[in-house]
Amino acid sequence: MSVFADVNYFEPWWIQILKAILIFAVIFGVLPILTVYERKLLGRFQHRYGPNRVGPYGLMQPLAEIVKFARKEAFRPTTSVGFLFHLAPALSILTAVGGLALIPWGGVQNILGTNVGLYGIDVSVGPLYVFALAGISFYGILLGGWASGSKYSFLGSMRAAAQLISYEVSQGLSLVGVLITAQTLSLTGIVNAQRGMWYVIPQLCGFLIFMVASFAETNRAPFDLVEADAELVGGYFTEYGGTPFVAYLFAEYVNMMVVSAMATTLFLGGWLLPFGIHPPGWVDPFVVVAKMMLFMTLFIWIRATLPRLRYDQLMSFGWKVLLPLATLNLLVTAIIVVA
Amino acid sequence: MEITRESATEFRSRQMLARDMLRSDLEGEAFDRYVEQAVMTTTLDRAVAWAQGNSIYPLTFGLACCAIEMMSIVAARLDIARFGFEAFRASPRQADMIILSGRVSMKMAPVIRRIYDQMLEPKFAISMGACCSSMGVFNNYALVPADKFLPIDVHVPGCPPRPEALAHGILKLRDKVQGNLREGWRERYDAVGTEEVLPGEGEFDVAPGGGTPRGLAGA
Amino acid sequence: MSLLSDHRKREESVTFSSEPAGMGETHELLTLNFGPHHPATHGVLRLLVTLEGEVLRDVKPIIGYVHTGIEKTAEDKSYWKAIPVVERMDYLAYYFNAMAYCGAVETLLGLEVPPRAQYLRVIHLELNRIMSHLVWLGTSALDLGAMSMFWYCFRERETILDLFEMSSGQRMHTRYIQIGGVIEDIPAGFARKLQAFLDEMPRRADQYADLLEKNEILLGRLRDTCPLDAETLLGLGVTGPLLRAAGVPWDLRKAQPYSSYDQFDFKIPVGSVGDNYDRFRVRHAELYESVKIIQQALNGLPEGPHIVDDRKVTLPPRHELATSMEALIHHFKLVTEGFRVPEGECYYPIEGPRGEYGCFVRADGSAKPARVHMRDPSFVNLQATAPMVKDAYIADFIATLAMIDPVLGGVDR
Amino acid sequence: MSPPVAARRGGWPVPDPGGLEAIAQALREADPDCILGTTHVNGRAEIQIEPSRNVPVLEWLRDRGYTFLASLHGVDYYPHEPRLGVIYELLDMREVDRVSVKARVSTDDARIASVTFMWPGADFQEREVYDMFGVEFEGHPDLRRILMPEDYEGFPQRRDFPTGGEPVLFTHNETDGYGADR
Repeated sequence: MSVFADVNYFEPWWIQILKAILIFAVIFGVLPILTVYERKLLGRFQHRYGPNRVGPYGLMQPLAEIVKFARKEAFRPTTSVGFLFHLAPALSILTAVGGLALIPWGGVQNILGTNVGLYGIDVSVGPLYVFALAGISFYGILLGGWASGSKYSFLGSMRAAAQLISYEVSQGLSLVGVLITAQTLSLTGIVNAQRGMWYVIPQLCGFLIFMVASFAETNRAPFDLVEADAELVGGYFTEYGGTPFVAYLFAEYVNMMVVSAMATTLFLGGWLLPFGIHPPGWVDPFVVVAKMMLFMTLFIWIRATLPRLRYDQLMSFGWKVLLPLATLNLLVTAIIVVA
Repeated sequence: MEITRESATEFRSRQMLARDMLRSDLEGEAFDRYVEQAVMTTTLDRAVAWAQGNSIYPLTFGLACCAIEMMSIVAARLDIARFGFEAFRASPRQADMIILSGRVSMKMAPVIRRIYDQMLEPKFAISMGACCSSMGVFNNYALVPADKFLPIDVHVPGCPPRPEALAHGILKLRDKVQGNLREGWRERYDAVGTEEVLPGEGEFDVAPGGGTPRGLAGA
Repeated sequence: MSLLSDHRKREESVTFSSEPAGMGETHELLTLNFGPHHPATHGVLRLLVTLEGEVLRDVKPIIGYVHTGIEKTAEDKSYWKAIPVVERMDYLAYYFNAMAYCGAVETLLGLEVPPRAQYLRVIHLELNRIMSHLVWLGTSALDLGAMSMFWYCFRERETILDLFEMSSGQRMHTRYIQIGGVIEDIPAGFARKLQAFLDEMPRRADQYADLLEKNEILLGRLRDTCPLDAETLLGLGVTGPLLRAAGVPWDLRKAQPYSSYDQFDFKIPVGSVGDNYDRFRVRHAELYESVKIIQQALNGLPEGPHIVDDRKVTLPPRHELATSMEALIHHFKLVTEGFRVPEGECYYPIEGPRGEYGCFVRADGSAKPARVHMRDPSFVNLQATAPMVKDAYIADFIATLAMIDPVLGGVDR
Repeated sequence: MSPPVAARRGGWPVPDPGGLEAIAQALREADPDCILGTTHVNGRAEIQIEPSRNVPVLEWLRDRGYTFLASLHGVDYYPHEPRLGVIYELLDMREVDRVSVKARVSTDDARIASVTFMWPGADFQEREVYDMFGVEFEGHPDLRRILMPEDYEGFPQRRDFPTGGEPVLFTHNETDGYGADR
């Protein structure tokens, strides 16, 4: 069995590289704008403007911050554990970026006589790949917290370990319903299977579980216990400053994007538009991005509104509510599909 | 706050170098070095300074009354986030600026020094309010002025200063970081480049309000 | 060297009373230093915390990090010049500090404050109470993770500070309350702006309630967390909203009315269980009651002088200085030496946003107080932290600390 | 000079002079040496007690209904002897009645029994009095400095302790003293 999904076209190797570079460049161009977007939107939620002085509309703000952090003093606490301290943020950002390869931005297009898929790769085990990367990325947090040699970081990483493991189970189970219905593990296949109806309608329960679990997986409010400012100062990245800190921040945002993209692909029909509208192929990526922005806005909205959960509430919610629900959802879907 | 200037000889040598360049007397390695120094580094340095000045993260650190007014600068009316100083970081590793907002007691001073040492370079300190600049009304056994144990970049006067004053102080710090510090009265009275020379022993015979102190006479 | 190591030795010798049951070799307690620099300690409180996993086994508050020696400094100033110094103790309740101090000195002098001054004091005291509660609400919501509340609360706080600035010229530490009355009558337009604020505030408070009290997460975090019964609280000397949340309707405004509080119709919000939710509700309900009091005071503001007409104690009006030699002498005397207060002692308690502010003043017959002591509620209430948060989660501990609402300037003075 | 209590608006109830005397008399009957005197002035009812008997007196008062220790603070009566005073502000919450108990100790033998076993809330306040005035509270569970650094010497709020402070640096004195060699 081939690892890659069955594709009925051949892509030259240089197109693969070109695509990788393009996706990487575009995402890392969009990321800073995303941070500005978050800050401005938060500002609007809070009756203020948000950044608007550095560059036009404050768009240069992230550039200034990246340069500033890059020029910060290189540093390692004396109590930290040697190379693990430096490895952890790299692990975090690399796994996050790895997830980007999976996002289907559009279907197969004929560009200059070559068939090109508008995605990094199309694996026959798409969701599993993403989960595997998410599983590894948690090591970035755990190691970072532990290797810092600080008690606050340690507590943060302990929380992260418990939280990520317990919510990954529900997240995975909530997807199985989709996979059963689509009867494929290829992400493009799943999108194509949604031509009749987006899975958000038949799999509403699964969608909600997936979203809640995604908030927990990305450590965003109200599940930001891992880095809870008020309790643990900065959580696992308390001791990180300069570039490694930016790496962690970016990893968080990339994770948000990957999760949004996954939700778009699995539940909102990827690049498909409703009501039988079939735009030309080059519009597809923009449709995906628009749907992702929807989720991003949701992320920010929730952050501006909800208070943080407590540790035991988080655990009991994950194990006592989400997991049974996800299992039930899976069973019901399975019965309906088989029957 | 001290304004550092390059010494006269250094300035002179740079002037000579520039003249040589214009006459195209500079050649080979010397020319490369000149270009590197004059164009590349300064542009890069200025870009970095621009970046550093525009994204100063303050430390979430409050001491007393001033801390409440410090909180007001992120509040809706005087949204400091507009300038990019919004992200108050709780961990000193990620913060660039410590605002000493309030009175510094003898018990607290070593702690503050330690927090400051934990911050990563480049780092800045603002002393907010009368208490930690000069101890204000509480000149007593319990307090220490911040200048004694921290290199303060900007003093913001007031008791407590209005949020506007603190914002002004932070913007002043930004100007300072970016290298285009406005020199206040020197600029206003066209006295840039002058130095304030303190009167030595026995020079107090010039009445403080009556005439120009000798140090300023050469302006 | 020896002194320092001795000190370190003693610090290390701090023992923790609780020994968790069933501790084997594999268990280890984690001692964590919360503060003095920590975002959730509302200042520079240091808490030595012993954790077993996420559960907090013991906590020891270590204070004194903003000890300013205000009481000593006040002994160096003449009576009326000590007011600004005293105001800086509890920096969120400056009117209350000034009121307690001025009340004590007025009692020693035997002054009767004119009714208009009393009403003006009440207006400003209650505005200050709302302001203090708003800061509390904003910061504790921030501690709970609901970040936007902070901005909403500070928006209303700015409106109140504008009013303060209008009546006294300063945002904080206004020095508005004077010995014998208030420094100035309210300016034209103040009543209109105040009325606009009073119309707005209850609506805003409703919005806060909508945002917070209808939120399942917040309710889950506040309900039944860290309760403490009234008896223990009374033994610990706790007053104010914390005590009222436990069901004791003790409020000095009702119990021993001062500054004509007996002429207003208001209720004392009282909780039932004494958990964090009750503490939250009591303070939130006080916002409405304070608005009601201000409304009544504004409507019934009596005519008359705003300060006692006693030239020996209060500065003569500005216009008299140009015409009256006597006024000039009084002015000179008051500004340079200050007035003398007959020998005696007084303890003047009032009800502040955090509990009983009691100012003890000892006069020795000179123009300077011989001892000024403020019984600050934050200082006393802080002792209730350990019994409250024992065996709670870290998150609950942070929430409880926010609900206790200690102001470290008041704790350390 | 002392004003009539009734004239004070917004005062709080205290035992009237007769009531105060009755309390003192009852205390004297229980222990003849414990009361040194009573004062009733400015609307303040105060009982001066013998410092060694503070616990029985306070216990008696607590049983009489003065159950709430509103405040505990120290005073320095320099130059009068005995110099230091420890004042207990007691409150009867049911009758709304306040009474102050004052025990004066000398600086040479500044010790008094702790009341933390009666009122746990006295813990911090006794530590503060110890910190600021040097009065030792016997039986206090953890009598250490509370506001000043632990290795601090002296008791800053005694009247003979200098206020202290730093010379403020102005331009005109920048060249002499501290800061000259910066």
